[in-house]
Amino acid sequence: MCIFNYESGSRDNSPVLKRRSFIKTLIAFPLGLILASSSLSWATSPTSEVNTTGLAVTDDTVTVGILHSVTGTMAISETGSVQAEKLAIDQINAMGGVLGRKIEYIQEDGASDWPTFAEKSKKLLVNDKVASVFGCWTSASRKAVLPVFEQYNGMLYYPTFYEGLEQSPNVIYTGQEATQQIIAGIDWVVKEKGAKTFFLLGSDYIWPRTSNKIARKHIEKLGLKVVGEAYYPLGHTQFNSVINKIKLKKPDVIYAIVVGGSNVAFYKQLKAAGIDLTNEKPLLLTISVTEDEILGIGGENIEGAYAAMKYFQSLDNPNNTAFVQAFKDKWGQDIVIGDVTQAAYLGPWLWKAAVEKAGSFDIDKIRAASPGIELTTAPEGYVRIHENHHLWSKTRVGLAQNDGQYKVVYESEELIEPNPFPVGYQ
Amino acid sequence: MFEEYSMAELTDILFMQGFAGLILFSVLVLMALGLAIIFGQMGVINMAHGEFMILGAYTTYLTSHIFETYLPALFDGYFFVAMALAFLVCFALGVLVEWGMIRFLFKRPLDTLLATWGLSLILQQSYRTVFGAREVGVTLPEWMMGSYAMTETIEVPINGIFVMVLTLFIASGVYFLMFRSLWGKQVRAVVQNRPMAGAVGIDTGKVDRYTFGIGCGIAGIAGSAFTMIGSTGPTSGQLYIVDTFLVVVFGGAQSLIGTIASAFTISQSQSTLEFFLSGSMAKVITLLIVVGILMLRPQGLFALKIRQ
Amino acid sequence: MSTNRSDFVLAVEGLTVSFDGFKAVNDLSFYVDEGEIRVIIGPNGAGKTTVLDLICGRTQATFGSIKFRGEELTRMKEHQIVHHGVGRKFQNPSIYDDLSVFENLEISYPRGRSVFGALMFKRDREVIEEVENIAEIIFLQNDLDKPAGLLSHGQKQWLEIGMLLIQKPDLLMLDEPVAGMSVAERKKTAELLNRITQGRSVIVIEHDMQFVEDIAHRVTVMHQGKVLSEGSMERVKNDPKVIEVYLGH
Amino acid sequence: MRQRSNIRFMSRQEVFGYVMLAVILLAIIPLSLDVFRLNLIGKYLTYAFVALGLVLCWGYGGILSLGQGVFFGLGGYCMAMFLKLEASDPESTKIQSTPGIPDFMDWNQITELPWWWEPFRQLPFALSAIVLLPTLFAFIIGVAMFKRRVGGVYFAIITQSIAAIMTILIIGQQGYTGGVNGITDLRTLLGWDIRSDSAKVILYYVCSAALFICLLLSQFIRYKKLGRILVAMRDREDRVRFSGYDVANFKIFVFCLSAMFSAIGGAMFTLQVGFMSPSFVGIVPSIEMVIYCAVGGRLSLLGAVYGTLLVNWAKTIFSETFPELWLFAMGALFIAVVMAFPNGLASLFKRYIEPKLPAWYSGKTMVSKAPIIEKDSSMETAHANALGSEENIGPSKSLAKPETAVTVAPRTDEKLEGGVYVD
Repeated sequence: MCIFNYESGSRDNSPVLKRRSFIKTLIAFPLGLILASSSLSWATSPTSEVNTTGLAVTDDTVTVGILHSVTGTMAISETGSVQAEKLAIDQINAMGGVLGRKIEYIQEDGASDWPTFAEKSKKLLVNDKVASVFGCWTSASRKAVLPVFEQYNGMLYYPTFYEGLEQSPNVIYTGQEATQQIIAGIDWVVKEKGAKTFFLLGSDYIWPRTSNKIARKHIEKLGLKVVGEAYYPLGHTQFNSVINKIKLKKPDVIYAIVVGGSNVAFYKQLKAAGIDLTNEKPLLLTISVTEDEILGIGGENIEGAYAAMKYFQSLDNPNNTAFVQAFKDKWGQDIVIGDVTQAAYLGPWLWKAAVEKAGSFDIDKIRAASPGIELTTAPEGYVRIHENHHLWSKTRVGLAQNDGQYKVVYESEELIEPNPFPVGYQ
Repeated sequence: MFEEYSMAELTDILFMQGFAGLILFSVLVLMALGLAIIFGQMGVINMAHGEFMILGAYTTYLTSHIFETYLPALFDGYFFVAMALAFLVCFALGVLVEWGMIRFLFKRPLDTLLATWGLSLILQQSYRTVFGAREVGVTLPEWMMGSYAMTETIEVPINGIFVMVLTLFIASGVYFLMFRSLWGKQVRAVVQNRPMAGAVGIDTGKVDRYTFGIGCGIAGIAGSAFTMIGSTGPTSGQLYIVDTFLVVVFGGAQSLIGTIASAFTISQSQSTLEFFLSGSMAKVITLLIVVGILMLRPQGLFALKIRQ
Repeated sequence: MSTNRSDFVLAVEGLTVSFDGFKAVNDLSFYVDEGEIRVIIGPNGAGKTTVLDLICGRTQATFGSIKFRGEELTRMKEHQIVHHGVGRKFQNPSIYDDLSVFENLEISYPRGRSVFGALMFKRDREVIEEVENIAEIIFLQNDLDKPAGLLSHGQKQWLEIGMLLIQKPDLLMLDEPVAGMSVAERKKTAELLNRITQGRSVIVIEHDMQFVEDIAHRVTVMHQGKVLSEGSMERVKNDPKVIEVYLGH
Repeated sequence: MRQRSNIRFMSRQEVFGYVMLAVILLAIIPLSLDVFRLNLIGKYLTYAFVALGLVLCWGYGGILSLGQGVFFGLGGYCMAMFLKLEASDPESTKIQSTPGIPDFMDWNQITELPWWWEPFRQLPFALSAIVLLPTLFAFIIGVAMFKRRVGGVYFAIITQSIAAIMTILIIGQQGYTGGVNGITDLRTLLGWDIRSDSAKVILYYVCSAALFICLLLSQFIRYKKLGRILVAMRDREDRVRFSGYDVANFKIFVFCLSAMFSAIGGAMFTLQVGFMSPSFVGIVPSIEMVIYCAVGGRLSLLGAVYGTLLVNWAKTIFSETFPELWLFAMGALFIAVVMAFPNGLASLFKRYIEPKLPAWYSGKTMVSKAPIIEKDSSMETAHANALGSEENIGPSKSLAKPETAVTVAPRTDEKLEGGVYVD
């Protein structure tokens, strides 16, 4: 079995390619010696040992997949993730790659269409035999590819904050699950701002609905009151009615989980209706608006709103300063980085760490090695993979500024444990 | 349902919901006017209508940048320039599209539907290539974003009033153009009897081209105005298309009054329902009502009975 | 006047239709006898075609009744009216260009008119014979396999008449059957009409006065939606009101 | 002359066409592709059901529905409901707070299976629902619309709105429908693992066979008088009415049939792809499916299959190599098909390839000499006969050429009023 795979692995390479990569290795070798002396010991491990399942791993390259929407309605959100993953891959390659092998990627377009995601993920796993996949953004696309990853035993690094209620052996969730994001945020707003009443608002699909459900349970547990809850179809652009409702109910907090293009309409109309968020009457707390979304909304329209998530571009730590600089150098100085973008950036690094810990590209070994893996170089600070494949992470609250950035006003003391199946919140 | 509110609050609800309905009404009319001209007068189904609106929005975005960079002193007034430019850009593209595509498809409305759908895909991808996949934020002059507080709870958004005034202005403009000007007479002559209009010396090709162009131009103005209340991204245009068509069809294809009446009906029922139901169900019920009425009265609300 | 006189094939009484207030047909009454050829004439816009539209159900009457062999037609659908024995030819030849002459006639053959019937319809001997028989009457026996779109204008008119004939209607309504025909074709058509009107009633709208004189039993003159004059061609021609309308303005 | 008395079920060319397609679908494709690509083709073929329905409904009946996705989705959801219930046995869902119900219901705090899900535990019920439910829905829409003589553009826009309504409903009622995620993670059909490679191959063959049954059914309809009435109706609705047919019934019939085909396609989709989501129900996929039909040739039954395969194959290739260009290509394709080749691939085939084929193909030596004309397939019989009786037409071959071209040019000049009559 081993031998067969080894042969099939090398047969894929034409002699020309082989020679070229050999020359590359020659050139890269002294470089790698300096940059990645730590990984040097693995550079010599034969492919047959590190890859027993026929993945696309050769003696000097390993192929991974990037699967996001670059066309269609979701391209707006997913572009940042693609950029972050490519940056991480570049940086890893510059450090000598993984187990001495340079990462190559095959990028596929999910086209904002869930079946296309399923089709493409199957292609990546079955045809291209990629060693791991970084991708997906919406829950729907993740749900669509999940059975494929489980059937063909692939590994997906999924970057988005999401509703939880899932824990697959074939997915590492690098974003926060709902309770991490929600509970800390609500606790903060109750403690610091003395909030008593909440109005829950969301786009009409699973993430906002599940999140609001957790929020409601938590609010009620605290003995406080939800005075209204409303959902609008994705892409809805008229929010005047709900704004009127909010005005009448006079909640202390508008808890908003509006996504996509609707966001722009919502915040502009909120401002036009005379609700100045900087007055904090009511205060607005969101878990869905990252710096990426503010680009479309306009900083002047959302100034004064609070967001609860794990990462803001303005985070002040050396890791993040370096990351932001590298990101801007690669993709342009005007670019902004949101929570999901940073989470996507973690994907390749976590995978690299798992591979090196396992000493193998085999999915099963990576899975076994993943829990407990920590990343001290993460832009958000320190993260660690939990047994349940989610990340321990801190939650921060940011205050939206006129220039489109968040000012961090709160950071949870401890890492918050991921809890995708929160008892008592369902 | 009402017991939780006081009497004064109920009055406020009534007023504010009425106003929200009026804003939605203006928005719908603005979206639909351009389409009503093209569909009603030419029988062309322009599925790229939403993309023309977004072209207007992008034009506004570019204009705002130019003013910010070169003419910051005049920034407060840039929006009017942007609207004019949006009209011109969309008009020009409209004329081009009519000349290159639509004129070969006369009398084949369903084919214009497919062809303009193709056009909309191309436009979407062009926007994505040129402006990037992310949404762009259009900075508005400060005076347009505030609100006017009438009482403690009743606050009237200035951009809402702006949209209403603009709608009134454009609608009366269209009315004069179509029913009081020589050009409008020519358009209607071509609609009613193309060969005859040609025979009396009307350049029917030119009339078509400009009709289409003006319809697209108005879409551009609408798109420009919508930067105040909506998003500007490559696929934002698709959000509008179903609503827009329903307004036009529901109103009766060839009737300007019909378009306005149907926009009024749809907007009022939608904003009223939204207050009592979830936004999704309000939308579903509104659409169902419209489809239901259309089944009973397929010619729309206002259609002339004509001899066959 | 009795509305139930059974010797009338068609009794139209008090017929009115208004389009947004404009009365295209206004309180119109007339009666057609068994076996009669009735020609309706009148200036443009007099409402002639609208009358045919009303009878065959294409337009709904605002008021009034149309009785065909004692049955009220105003509330029936077009195809039901056809099933009762009323056939209608349009002003412009209305045939199926994409189908062959044979298929054009076959579709009009009064059998298998339901969806299921059409699915189970068999082209048997009876159908073929009937089609060939009709084709001979309308001078198209040699063109049966030709796509109908390739026929000349006159031949298309005949084909449409043939499509009516194969339905075996009791009342035949023809809207300008000789419009756009050459002199020779006109003659042939007049001949055709005389032959096929045996045993059925016919309503014809026509402008060609020579043709009208050739075929009409009685003539109804319409003007502004009303009957202006009625009677034999001779009488109508000398009616001062008719002369006024045709020549007066 | 006598030949008209026995029109054939298929012309020689058609027999050849069907055999060709059978060889391609049942032999060439399965033998030359791996299971992954075969499964992809299988998925494309499910869209061909919709395209086939559109050929009947739009090409023949002149009714353009922009809501075919609704029926595709309904069929797919019926199948998915059965499979989901099978996948949600109490054993494999024991971590849920209510074991034994589909996972998404559990997430939405539903503690009991809704009553209308219950019958979908039975395969016979689910199978009949796949066929009957969408057909019934189409029947209701059809009766409401066609009896009121809503047609043409109005029908297109109303069906489009129905698609929009359905999407919002499905997404909004996520506790019962799975919402925007759809119904995912389907595993077995009566205990048979549908995700295994062997199952994929078998399902591919089942799908192809079902497609052939639908094709032959359509061919049968086309060959009967019903088919000619449809053509007649598209050309001259009034004339058909005054030949004594209740036009509305025919429209309802063909619309229902196309809905049924779409639904079967949807069910096959669910089986082969393993999930169903509302992204098929919306407006965009519904319009895309129209383009599959248009590319193949809106009058050609076989063209629908080839058109679907070609567009989807191109989509896959493009998006693997230049995803940014795909929308440009797709947009250009829409425009080109409408403007330059209204009868799609089928007309190109007839124009350029058929004349070059050997004589045995057409069965008549004279066809190779015949004028190259664009003719639609509905004319095949008539035209072949016309050629056969060329002596009768006389020596006007040169004259016949332009005229035929004019006559058989696509009948797409639907009037705007298109069936909306004032009453």
